[in-house]
Amino acid sequence: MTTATINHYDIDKAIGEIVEKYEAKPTALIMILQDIQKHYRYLPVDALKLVARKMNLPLAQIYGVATFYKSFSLKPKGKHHICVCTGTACHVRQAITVIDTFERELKIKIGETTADKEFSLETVNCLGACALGPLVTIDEVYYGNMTVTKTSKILDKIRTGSDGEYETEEETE
Amino acid sequence: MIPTKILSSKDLDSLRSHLLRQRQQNQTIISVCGGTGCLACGCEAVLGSLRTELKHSGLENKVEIKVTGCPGPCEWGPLMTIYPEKIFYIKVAPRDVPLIVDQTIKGGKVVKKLLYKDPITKQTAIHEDEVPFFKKQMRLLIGNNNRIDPTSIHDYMILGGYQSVAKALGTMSPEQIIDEVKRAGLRGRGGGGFPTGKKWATCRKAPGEPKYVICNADEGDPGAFMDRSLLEGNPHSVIEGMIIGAYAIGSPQGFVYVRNEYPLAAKNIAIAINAAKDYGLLGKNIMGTGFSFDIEVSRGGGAFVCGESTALMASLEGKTGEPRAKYIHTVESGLWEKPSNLNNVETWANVPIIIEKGAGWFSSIGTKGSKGTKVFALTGKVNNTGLVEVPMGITLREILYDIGGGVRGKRKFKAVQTGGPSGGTLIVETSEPKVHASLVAHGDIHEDEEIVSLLDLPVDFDELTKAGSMMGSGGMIVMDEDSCMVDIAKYFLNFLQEESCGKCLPCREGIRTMLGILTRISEGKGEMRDLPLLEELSQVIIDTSLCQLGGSAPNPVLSTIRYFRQEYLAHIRDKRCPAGICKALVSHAIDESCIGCHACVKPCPTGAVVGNVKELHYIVQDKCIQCGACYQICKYDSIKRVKRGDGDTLQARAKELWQPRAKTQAAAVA
Amino acid sequence: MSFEPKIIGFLCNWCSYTGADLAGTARMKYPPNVISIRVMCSGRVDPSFVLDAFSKGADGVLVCGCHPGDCHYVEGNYKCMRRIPLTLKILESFGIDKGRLRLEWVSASEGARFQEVIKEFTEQIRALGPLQLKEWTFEPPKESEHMIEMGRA
Amino acid sequence: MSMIKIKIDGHQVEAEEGSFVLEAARNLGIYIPTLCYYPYMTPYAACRICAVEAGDGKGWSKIVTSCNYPAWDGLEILTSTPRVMNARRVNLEMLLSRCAPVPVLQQLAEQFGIVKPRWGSGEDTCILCGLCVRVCDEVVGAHALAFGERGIYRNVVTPFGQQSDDCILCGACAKVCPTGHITMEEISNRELVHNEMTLGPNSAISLPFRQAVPNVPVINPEHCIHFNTGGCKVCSKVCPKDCINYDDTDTFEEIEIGAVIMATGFDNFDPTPMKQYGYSRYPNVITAEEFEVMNNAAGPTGGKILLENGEEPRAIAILHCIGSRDENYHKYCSRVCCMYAFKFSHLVKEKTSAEVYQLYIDIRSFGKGYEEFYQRILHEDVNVIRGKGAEIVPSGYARGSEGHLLVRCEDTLIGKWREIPVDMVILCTALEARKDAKETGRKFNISTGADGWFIEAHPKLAPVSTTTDGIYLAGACQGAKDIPDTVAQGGAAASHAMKLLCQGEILMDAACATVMEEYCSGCRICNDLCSYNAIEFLEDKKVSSINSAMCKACGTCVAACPSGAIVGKHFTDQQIFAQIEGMLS
Repeated sequence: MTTATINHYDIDKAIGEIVEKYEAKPTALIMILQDIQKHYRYLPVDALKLVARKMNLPLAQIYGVATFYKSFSLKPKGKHHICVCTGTACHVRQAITVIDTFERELKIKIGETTADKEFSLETVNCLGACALGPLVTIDEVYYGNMTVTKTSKILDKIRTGSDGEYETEEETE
Repeated sequence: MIPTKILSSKDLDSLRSHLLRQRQQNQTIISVCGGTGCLACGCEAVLGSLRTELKHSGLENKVEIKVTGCPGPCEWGPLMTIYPEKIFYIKVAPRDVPLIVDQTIKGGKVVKKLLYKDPITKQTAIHEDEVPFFKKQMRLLIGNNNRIDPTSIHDYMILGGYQSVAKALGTMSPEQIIDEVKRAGLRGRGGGGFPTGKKWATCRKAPGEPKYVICNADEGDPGAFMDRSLLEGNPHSVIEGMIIGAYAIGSPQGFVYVRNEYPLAAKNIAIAINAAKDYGLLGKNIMGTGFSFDIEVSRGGGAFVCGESTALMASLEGKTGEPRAKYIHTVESGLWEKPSNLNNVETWANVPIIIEKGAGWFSSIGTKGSKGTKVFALTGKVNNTGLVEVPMGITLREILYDIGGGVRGKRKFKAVQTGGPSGGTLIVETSEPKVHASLVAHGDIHEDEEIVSLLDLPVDFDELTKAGSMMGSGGMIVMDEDSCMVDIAKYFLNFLQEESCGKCLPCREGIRTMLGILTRISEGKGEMRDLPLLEELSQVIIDTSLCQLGGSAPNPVLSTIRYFRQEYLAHIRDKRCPAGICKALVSHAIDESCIGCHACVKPCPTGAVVGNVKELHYIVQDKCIQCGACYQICKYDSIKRVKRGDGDTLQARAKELWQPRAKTQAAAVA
Repeated sequence: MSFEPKIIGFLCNWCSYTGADLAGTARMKYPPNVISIRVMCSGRVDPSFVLDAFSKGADGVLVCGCHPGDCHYVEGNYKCMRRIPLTLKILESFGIDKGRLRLEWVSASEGARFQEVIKEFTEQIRALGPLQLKEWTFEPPKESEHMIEMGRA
Repeated sequence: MSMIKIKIDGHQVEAEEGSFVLEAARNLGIYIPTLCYYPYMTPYAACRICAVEAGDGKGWSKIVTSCNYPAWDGLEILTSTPRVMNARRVNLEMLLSRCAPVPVLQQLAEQFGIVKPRWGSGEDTCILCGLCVRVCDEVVGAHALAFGERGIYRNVVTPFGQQSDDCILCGACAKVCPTGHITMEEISNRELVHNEMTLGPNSAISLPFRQAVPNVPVINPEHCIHFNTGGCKVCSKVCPKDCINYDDTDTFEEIEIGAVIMATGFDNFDPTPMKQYGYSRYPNVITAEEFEVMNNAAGPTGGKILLENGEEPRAIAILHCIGSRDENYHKYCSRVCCMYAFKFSHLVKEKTSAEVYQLYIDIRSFGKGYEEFYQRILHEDVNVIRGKGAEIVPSGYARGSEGHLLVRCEDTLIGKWREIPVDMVILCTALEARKDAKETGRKFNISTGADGWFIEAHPKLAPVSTTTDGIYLAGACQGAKDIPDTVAQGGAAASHAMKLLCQGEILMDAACATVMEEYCSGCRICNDLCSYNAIEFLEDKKVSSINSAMCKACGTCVAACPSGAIVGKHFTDQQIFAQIEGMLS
């Protein structure tokens, strides 16, 4: 569902289904917002207003939660979502150089999205695969042992659209 | 008759024996690790080619493939163990699979290439327990990971799963269970080390219905993934622990709060809960004892602060994860002001073992103060990265060198950091001359006094806290001399500034101020009065912060100043970064050991590296943006990070000393 | 000269009489055929007055009262509203044309309306012509079937 | 709750178990600074400035925030140890480094001797104490404000930064904000909506009007938060005498009275149906009542004469006889408009430098001193035009200079058709009877005339009494009149009523009905016939009897009695038969 084609009819139906799935329980609020985030790749304003009405919670609480947690974003994210792990293990293995390279190549800062909405760059605190630090995930695909050179290679590969399986062998085999 | 609902321990045994009969004894099983770590290494591809290979050789119904959780050594992913011979293969690539199928499966021979080879003794180990990494471990919790497919409850039952529930609910009273946990000496594995038995007892006594039982699977510490592998690999052990805990406390409703960055863990725990419900082990009238208990999975939203109990409960209530003062403990008034008992994933996983093997057996493991085993996530600059489950009392040196295989590459060990950002303290080799000088300068010890090296401290809640360090949740990040302590302190503060909820002033403003000072130091603009200022700020933040995130935020700064004072002085006085990390103080230069392999020219983004093949290369200083690409690429370690501005002097000296080397000499160095 | 009917008017003191007075003070012209008798309330008008008026040679009787709800004595005009239809039935049994008796509501401020009512009623009576009362002979009422059954049941 | 003993700075004091240390300290008069604490809300403990040292007297001690630390037995509190003072000073310095310009922080800084924060100073004025968010959640119950983002980006904001539709403009957040970061947008400069121009209160609790009797504030349910959302109740908390009663409602009283004076007043004619004047279409066309409210010092403009956009008018037209002396509305003349129109032009001349045009048909300056006032106004160069205002048109069509209104009329004195550009038009609307005059009249048994005014017993001889004795009329409800006449009528009605009340016995008129017992058959038809229930039934004699004091002599019972047992004195049957006979003979 590309973000551009949100029209009111199906936003109401879509939100209704998601809220129904969790029986509008307050404990499920974060999961509801996650489903919406997955569905639209961001949280549209009127979706949040609908959620507030259907769960009869104040809009202020929904807005607070939507802006508090890092996995939600009020602005549409890029088609390819790049997550650089900045956990301690990856940091110690020079994750900073990888981040600098991404920022240089895509000419955006952490947390931003490129103008053509192709790439959005974000850091995350530990994806749980510290053995492969520094680790980057692009659209749920893991790329381990990243170095400056590999970063530009992957970006070109994704730009040209050939998502071929990427060898993650240790360079120093 | 195969019972579809477990109503008593008799049903459990009959189901278990039925399952055993169903599984022929010597049927070969190939178990491939499907944890997040191996997933990242591409175990999907290995499984794919394994399935196609077996179909070609017509073995797919004779050989069973089991996708299991993470057994531990993620460094060697993708892992494969072949039963019943228990052959242990590491780093299996999709192209090795045909070799394995016809040699090991058909021929019963071992593929030597894929065995573990000890880097020092060059000895190969065929079976899992021969590998030194596993030898020193006592794997009670994650030991079964490579024998259980997390999505099937039967594997867990075959290994004696849910016996403890049958025993606890069937024969023991809630008070007996609490007493058993107390006698076992189980302490919270979340980092605080609060006696679990005492916590359950207070929660049971607290007035207010209904009581809640919560499993904290938020594991926000970067560099820690023990809870992940437990939830992904063996979710039923956690569920079993929660059922027993809920029965002991008298709670009808449980929650598992899973971290947002663990999608696989959330999926597996949800499947496990439904499977348990189908068998009547969860829901109404469990095993006919009249006790009904249900578990609900709730996902986090990406906030480290939600690891703190009151923030987690606020998040569960659908609010922003803001902690509240713990003057009234959460066991008396937690979720919706009802008594709520919150424990870490690992704590819950220990409970079935205590009930099954008894408190006496459990308290025999570990030291006087801390009982049982602890799972550590050994990561960073260590050879064998992965999960390490060791009995309490083992020394850090054994973990680091015997199990971890020592520091990675030829670098020297500098420090290991335990407890993640909310622990934040360093464990160092105090016998190190620089560290010793720093301690003396810091006024902790006299000139000639020798103190026990922290590495030799036994892993124990009380010992570590006494020595000013902390057990923490289990993250253990090894750092070598390549890590700059000022940068590490800055990293932790930056992490905490991002994750602080911003409610209370000392944490929100304090971390921002201290980070500002450290950034100035790392850019060479530090002043001498910054160190006492940092210490003053730290004291106030620790005193007045509302929750432990703020309360423990200054620890990284304090312990880096305490052990590596002269590194700070190097940054402030000499404007130099010894480890070469702080970009503003470093310039890259090539010394005479360069053999002209020309590898570093192409990756340089600004074309600062100049030189032709087989000749000495050099870096144009003003073009170089210190991105580190050449430093990572160079195999001959000839790119040096020197003090900003000294690059040209080094390269000038290199020009005289350099003479062309014969080709053979270059090959020897590789 | 054409027949000049004699009409008796019973005017209630608070509304119709005051209305008539207003018509007078406003110098409104209306035929003199109606001779009005003031009663305190239209509820005072007894059917026997109407019958007596007819028996004494009146050609028409006009009863005026306050608009329902406006009555100075709250419900007087409602009582009159119930009695007049009964009186009409009695007149019928005497063979007197029902048009010769009329009930009108005239409020204190409706001088013009009073004038209208008088003109119209006078014309109506003139059209009916003088009242010739026949000698009254008594005929017993026919036994209706219903009464016969009742008797027999 | 059990009482326990705690020590604060050495003073032994008794406190309720679980009560907060800050309250106990304040009761003892010990000063502890606070920023995010507010008496009626649950403590939030975000600013930590109220930190104190809590110990058990046996060596264990810890820094805690006193605003939400529950007291327990044997607790010892030290409020000014060096560790505590240092903690407060550094915290304050850190907050100052972000919010330098905040006055409340600068005062605290002087106390702690901080000249300038050591890490530079930011310009933010919000200290993130969260008082506004909490007052909106807990006290008001509107949930309009929220904390956005987290960590150092945390800010107080309405959802998506838009005007929140949950906000009920109660202003509680602006009142509670310690730094003045939240200010109520200047509501009064909302444009002048004329038809809302009332003198009535719009705040939740206020005196109905300055001279109200009793002079006691009253809660207006439509503005009060408690009646809207069930929250708040701050007034009952602050009232020292605790006299706020929320479930006090109007009650119906049955009172015995001797006389009633109807003084129900009049309504103003609504000129909207007269399309040609464009009332409620052009904002600057207002009625006389609205102009009166505008002139009132307690009114929305504080007494200043302003146009819709807040500027002063340069020319004003006053149109007489709007709705009165008009065939299709009210034929009568409302008597008062001419004189108050002159009062208006005098006020306009006094308060502004505007030109005034009065369009009249005939000047009715009938009262004492009225004509002299008229002449005086003429000398204040008010343009008086004899010709009823025909139409009001925005001048945009004709002259190109928009913003004006054109008053079109025919000046009959000079026989010319005139178009006068003005900024504001005042319509002297007619006085008309109350809309519910008919029902009220019916309740009190008095009838209303064609125009809806109550009808007096006699226009000349009894202008204040009505046909029903004991009920009198005063003021405009009997007909349009100005204040002097109303006051005179009021006095007259009052004296009539007093005469009735203090007479002792009353003069009964002769006519009434009596029952002749020998004829009464006891059929009781007449009993519930009488609307004044003057007829009761004597059980012993089994006959009805009429209480002559209550009988109004309407005669209904006389006509209804089947056996003719009731005689209506002065209207007996024989008298009426005699009249009939006399008329017809």
